[in-house]
Amino acid sequence: MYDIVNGLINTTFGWNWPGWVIALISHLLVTTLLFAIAPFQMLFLTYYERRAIARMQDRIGPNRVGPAGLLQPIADGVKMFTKEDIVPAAADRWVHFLAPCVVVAPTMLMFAVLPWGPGMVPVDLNVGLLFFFAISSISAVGLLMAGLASSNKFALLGAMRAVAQMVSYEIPAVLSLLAVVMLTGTLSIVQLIEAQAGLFISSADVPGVPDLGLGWFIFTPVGLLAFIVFFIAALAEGERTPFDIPEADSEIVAGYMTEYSGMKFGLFYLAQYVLNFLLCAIAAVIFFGGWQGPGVGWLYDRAISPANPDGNWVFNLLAGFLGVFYLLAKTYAFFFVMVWLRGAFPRLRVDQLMDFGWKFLIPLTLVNIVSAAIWVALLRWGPEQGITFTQNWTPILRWGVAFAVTLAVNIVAYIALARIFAASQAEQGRIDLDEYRDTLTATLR
Amino acid sequence: MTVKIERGQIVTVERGKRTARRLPGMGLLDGMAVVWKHWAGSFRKNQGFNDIHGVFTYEYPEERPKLPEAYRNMPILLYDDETSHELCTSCFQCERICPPQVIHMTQAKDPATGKPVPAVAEFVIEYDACMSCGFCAEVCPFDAIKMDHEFELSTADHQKLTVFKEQLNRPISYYERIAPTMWAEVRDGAMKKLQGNIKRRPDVIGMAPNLAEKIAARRRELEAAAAAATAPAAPAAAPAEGRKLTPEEKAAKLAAIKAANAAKKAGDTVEPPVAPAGAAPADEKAARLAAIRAKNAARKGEAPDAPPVVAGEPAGEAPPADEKAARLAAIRAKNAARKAAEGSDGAPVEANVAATEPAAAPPAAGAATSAAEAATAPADEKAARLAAIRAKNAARKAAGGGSDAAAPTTTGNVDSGGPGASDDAALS
Amino acid sequence: MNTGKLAFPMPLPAGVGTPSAPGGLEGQTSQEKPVRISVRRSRVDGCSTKDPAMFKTEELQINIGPQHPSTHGVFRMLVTVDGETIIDLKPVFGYLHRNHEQIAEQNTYLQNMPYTDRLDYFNSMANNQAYAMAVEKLAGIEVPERAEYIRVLMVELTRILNHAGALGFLINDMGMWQTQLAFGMREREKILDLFEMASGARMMCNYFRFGGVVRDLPPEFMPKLKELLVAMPAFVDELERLLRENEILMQRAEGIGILPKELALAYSVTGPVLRGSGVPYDIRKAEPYSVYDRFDFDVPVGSVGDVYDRFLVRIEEMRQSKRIIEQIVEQLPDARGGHINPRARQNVRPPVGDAYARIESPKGELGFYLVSDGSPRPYRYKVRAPSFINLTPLGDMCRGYKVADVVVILGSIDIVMGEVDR
Amino acid sequence: MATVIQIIFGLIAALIVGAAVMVVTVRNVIHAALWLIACFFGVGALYLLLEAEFLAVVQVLVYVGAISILILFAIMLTRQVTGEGVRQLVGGWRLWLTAAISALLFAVAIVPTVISHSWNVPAPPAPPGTPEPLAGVAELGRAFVYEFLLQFQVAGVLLTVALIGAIVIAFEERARRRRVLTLAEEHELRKRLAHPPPVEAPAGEPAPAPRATPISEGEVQQ
Amino acid sequence: MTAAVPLEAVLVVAGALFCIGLFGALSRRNLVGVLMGIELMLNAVNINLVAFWRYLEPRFISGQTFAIFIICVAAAEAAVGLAMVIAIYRNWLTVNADAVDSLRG
Repeated sequence: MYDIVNGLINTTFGWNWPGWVIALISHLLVTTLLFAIAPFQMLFLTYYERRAIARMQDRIGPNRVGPAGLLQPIADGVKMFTKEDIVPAAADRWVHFLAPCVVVAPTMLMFAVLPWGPGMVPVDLNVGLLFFFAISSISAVGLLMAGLASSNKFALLGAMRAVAQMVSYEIPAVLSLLAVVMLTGTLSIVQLIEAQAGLFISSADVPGVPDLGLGWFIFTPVGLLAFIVFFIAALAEGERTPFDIPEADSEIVAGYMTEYSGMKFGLFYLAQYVLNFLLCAIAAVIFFGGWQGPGVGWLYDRAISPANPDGNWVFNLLAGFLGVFYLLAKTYAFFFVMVWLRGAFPRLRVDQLMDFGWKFLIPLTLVNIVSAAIWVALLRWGPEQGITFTQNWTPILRWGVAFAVTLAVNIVAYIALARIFAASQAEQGRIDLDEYRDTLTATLR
Repeated sequence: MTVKIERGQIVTVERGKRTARRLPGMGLLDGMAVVWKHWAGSFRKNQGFNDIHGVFTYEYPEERPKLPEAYRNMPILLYDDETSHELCTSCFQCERICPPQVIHMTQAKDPATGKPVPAVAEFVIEYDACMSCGFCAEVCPFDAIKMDHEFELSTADHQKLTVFKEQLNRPISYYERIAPTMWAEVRDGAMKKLQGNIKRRPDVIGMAPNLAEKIAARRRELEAAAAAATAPAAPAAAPAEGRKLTPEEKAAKLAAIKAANAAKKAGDTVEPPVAPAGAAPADEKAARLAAIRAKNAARKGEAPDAPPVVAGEPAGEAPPADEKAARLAAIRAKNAARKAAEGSDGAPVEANVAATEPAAAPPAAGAATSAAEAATAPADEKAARLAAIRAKNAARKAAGGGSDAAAPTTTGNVDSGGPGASDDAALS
Repeated sequence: MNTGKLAFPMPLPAGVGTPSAPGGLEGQTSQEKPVRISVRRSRVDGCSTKDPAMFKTEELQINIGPQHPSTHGVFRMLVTVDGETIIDLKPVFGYLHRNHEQIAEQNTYLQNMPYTDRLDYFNSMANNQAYAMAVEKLAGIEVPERAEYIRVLMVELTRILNHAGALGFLINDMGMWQTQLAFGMREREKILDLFEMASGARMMCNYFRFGGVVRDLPPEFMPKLKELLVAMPAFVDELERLLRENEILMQRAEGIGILPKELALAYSVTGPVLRGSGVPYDIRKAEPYSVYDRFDFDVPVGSVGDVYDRFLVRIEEMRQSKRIIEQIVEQLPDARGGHINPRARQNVRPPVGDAYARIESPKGELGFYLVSDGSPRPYRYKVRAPSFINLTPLGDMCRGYKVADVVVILGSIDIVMGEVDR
Repeated sequence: MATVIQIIFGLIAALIVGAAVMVVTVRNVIHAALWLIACFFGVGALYLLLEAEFLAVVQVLVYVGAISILILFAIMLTRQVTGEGVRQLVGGWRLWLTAAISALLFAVAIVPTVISHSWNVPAPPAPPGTPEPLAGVAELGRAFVYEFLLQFQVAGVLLTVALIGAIVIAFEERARRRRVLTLAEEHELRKRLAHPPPVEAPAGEPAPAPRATPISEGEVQQ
Repeated sequence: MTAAVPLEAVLVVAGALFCIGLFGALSRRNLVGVLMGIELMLNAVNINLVAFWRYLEPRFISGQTFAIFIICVAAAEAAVGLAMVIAIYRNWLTVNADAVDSLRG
């Protein structure tokens, strides 16, 4: 963006403005654009979710306001705005007021590192991935504020559940991404996407693979397992079924949102849906190549870029459109899966959720990290790292061996851990009544 | 564990045994497959009772499910299309059986003799408390009360849910359309009973009151028949009887015109012209009846939520046959009219009062006055009665029209109601 | 509760003795005597609260209800929790009390029929049957065979629709949004269409009369019913595939809300809750009324008595109901017709006496106890409502579980507040 | 550009110091914890300004995302003492003493030392526009596995020990834990008390189902 | 940054933060409050380290490395400290530092 604005103002018009003004203008432009996109995404996703889940339940869904019900979210928004804003008398007013803002702000910040298309990233932070999750953990503070300030037991319970859940599931999410980071050796999201060129085999792994933009990490066993774990963790982070315990309406009404009404409630909703969108987008970016897809790389090679300053801007445009299309298509597909799960699964109980995260997902990600290490050792390392037996293998053979080994490790780990977990769940809660007979007898009258 | 018992067995349900043999997570995938199937199948309509996929909802206002014949919502009263006679004979069976006791009725009485007639004078059902059990329709020996299929009854006006005979009346053809076979079963018996009842109903009693033209036609028919029958008869009959025999067309028309004029006048001024009490009443009874009717109509117009005053009862009282009674009746009518007019006067002061009430009152007052006046003029009982009925109808119609169209507060709304009333009166 | 303990607020009319206890639970299945259990406050183990070493977490009192999404109506549970564990749960109800029994004593016998619809508004047909049977017993009215078949057909359809709905609500309470509920409602709507065809109303059917039914089945009823019988197994199979082995559902349902066999008997619960606890007690088998002795069907029972067992028992009961309906469809044309539409019996004046009739309603044993003093109005009218009695162990069943389990346990009991509060 | 940076630095410094002051003075401990979060944010922003992006992100991840949440949870678990009315600071002379110590330390020791010491700041590169060769994440990672390997391992051990230690300290012994018996357990216990010890399945009782015996239930707080 | 803001300014901010943290750690009666004060002091130290790295030795990574170690220690300290707070609360039913003066556990 900086380049474009700079080129427009200083080169085309020749006004020769100082650099910080240009920077300011370009950043304002980008942030404005993102702030416009985020609520729009939320509106569209609510509509999309309601339509999709209605179809799963043999209904049609909202179809009255506007063509095919497309204006329904607008109507909902108008309703939200016109509702009375109620603050409980016993509430901590300032904290109650600030909580929705603290929840929404991080989700907006997370847009900063999301690449939309080739060369279309607001900020290419070299620790982008870490930034994404660091920022996402802030909203837990907002939830806790909401729960504490509402002076409502349901809100407090909901907030404690939400925060415990978010903090717990951040660990498997980050650990599963760590495996992918090990495959590429970078934390920059842009470089992660660029590493996914190729055709089912990443060009980074096996040189000479034709680049159709399909060298996604999902096609590796490590990436597959990491994706599954990450997606489950994303469901928990985004408070989606089967992990929507913080707002389980059948148990604790609306959780931390119980005492919120009007637009403050709307902000929580906004934050949740934007977070869901972002989690889907980041899953698409990291495991499904983001904007990578057939044609984008070819187009972008002919476009203006730092590597190729002489390109044609038409290709910029085409590559951008195609890239954004791929990214959004993948994102919405993931969101559809979220909706699908919501339609198909009951929700877990809070202690089961914790058990699942700590006793199943985290060991699984640890095994996956070992798999990633095997993958890297077999594919990338050579004699200088002390790996000599792969020296004479062809790249494709190396890839094949790495694939087979990691796949075997992951499948065995999955089945074994699932069995162990199931057994531990079955054992849990059993009391040996004979052992505690004396203690327990005292409790009986 | 299964244990054989007589005609069956006791089966212990299996607790998800198959899971142990499968990969963990397969149960979840199975569920997702089911949901996917529904999603994929939801782009078509549900085919019917043997289909478990596809959209099964109705797009309600456009698409409506076909209601079965037996469907029951709220009770209605039937009347015969041809004779426009109501089937109800006010046998009080439905009133007695109604579990929430929302049916109320009064039996019609012959004003001439004061004897009960197998017809209903007024019939009220409180739709808001009705539980649609259908007992009334079930017990009715004359098949006069039936259950309607109309279910869109929601209204912002709670009062409208107390339903009177005019709104309850439906022609038989309507019911035949919604429930052909169920009507066919009872049709012959019902019609036979109706024919028997019609014979016992003098004059227009028992005719659906919302069919003014039919009633008028019936009137004329009756009168013509009576004239033809009594023409050769000796004029030495009782004076009251004799008067009845004079040619009636003219008198009726006169009464109608007078009523129309009166209604117009009522439209011009707030204080309706007082009926000239000194005018020579030819027939006391008729005048009195007319006055009472007018009064009822006025009261109804004045306060639509008041329970209906039954016209039949006072009419059935033994009439004092002298001039004083006529005068009294006229004064009563006048008072009623004035009350109604006062109601309309008070309206502009009370800004908060709902718009419909004052709007409905003045036309009714005007019509009532016209009725009172009309009662004094004609020299004939029947004509007076007719005039009263017309006036009453006009008043009611005007009340309805007024509430729809009239401006809410000022007395000027009488103008909008008045012409309507006069039109109706003239038309009839 | 059995009727032997019924409180009589007024002296009984002459000729009415102490009502005999209707052959209750005793001798049906259990070898042991029911364990007497008193409902009491929480039982907390060993350490007294004075022990300074005890980690005293705050006990929270939470009101779940009366306005709560998953209390199935206006129902309040006063829950004392320690963290998320329930120490004590007190059901509070009566918010929907509308004086049903007293109103019924002011009405004639027939006038009460539509009021019974409103007891358990999911199963109006079953309520009608129980009441009609009570009055018929009291007044000695014979019911023609065909009418009996129609009655059983309707009640079995009611059972299917009740279980379809109840399982949907249970799953909805578990958080699976409304998918299963929507599927259940779809089947329920089809059955309601049939009810509408026959009786004229979808829910408040008011279809039964003393000595018969309002009117015979319309001609378009049977073809539709046969179509429905095609869809019903598919629906049940799909439900099983969707949920029966769903790991999450098993996690939520297995071992939750266990009601041991003996305690289930002691609490006098009936219906799927009792059968889920492993007691094969089904009035249709134990004391065959109407024409139930002519049909082959199984009685599903559970083994543990937890939510999962109740869930499975309901699924199986839908299958068995479908079996019964198939047999009715076969036998109905041969049934003796008779005058099944007894229009004449508007004013029933039973002789002085009392009667108790009970049926296996979808929710459990539904009984009507009537005392007649010879007038056209019941002298005493008492409902043994299964929802109400199945609700009594709720507080004890929930103790020791988590807050999230309360709604699941409540959902598995399957109550309708209209029947609980009456 | 320099002015902008100075303004931003001023704002951040004000945020850090102001929030820190609020942390130590407000009465409500929850509010103090929230101010602490604001202060952590300010420090993170300062790191960004100092071009230590990784550290800034780690600051947010660890301090905001973990430590402050931990503090809030601890406050909630020890909730009885968070009331507004409770005096949160030590009283009387001790308060003044601590305030004096802190102020003196700042005014007498820190500020003069910092100002008077001549720091050996290397001259910035001649053309102001060119970026300085800064050490990034890759260097950091390399440093951890080569130069600071031992320290890195020790830090890992420390964290593990802290994790285990925290669990051990906060863990309740099984016997001391509060347990609420479920209905089924109570029933079973009563049955066993009625039929004295080791009775294998009492007569008449059905064999327990494979996965859930009547006494198994996942709910008892362990 | 290095050109615009002198090193002293950053150090003064860090010093102020340290002193405030010290005051908080000494004057708070609530154990959690004491912990919060300590966290502030650790942050002040971190600012110092990063500032020295940035201004004095930008080509070497040791400053940042130390900062990360300190964050590790802070995290460990917070975890153990808060666990102790909870354990103390369990035993004494208070988190008032003054009240916890008995050696008996």
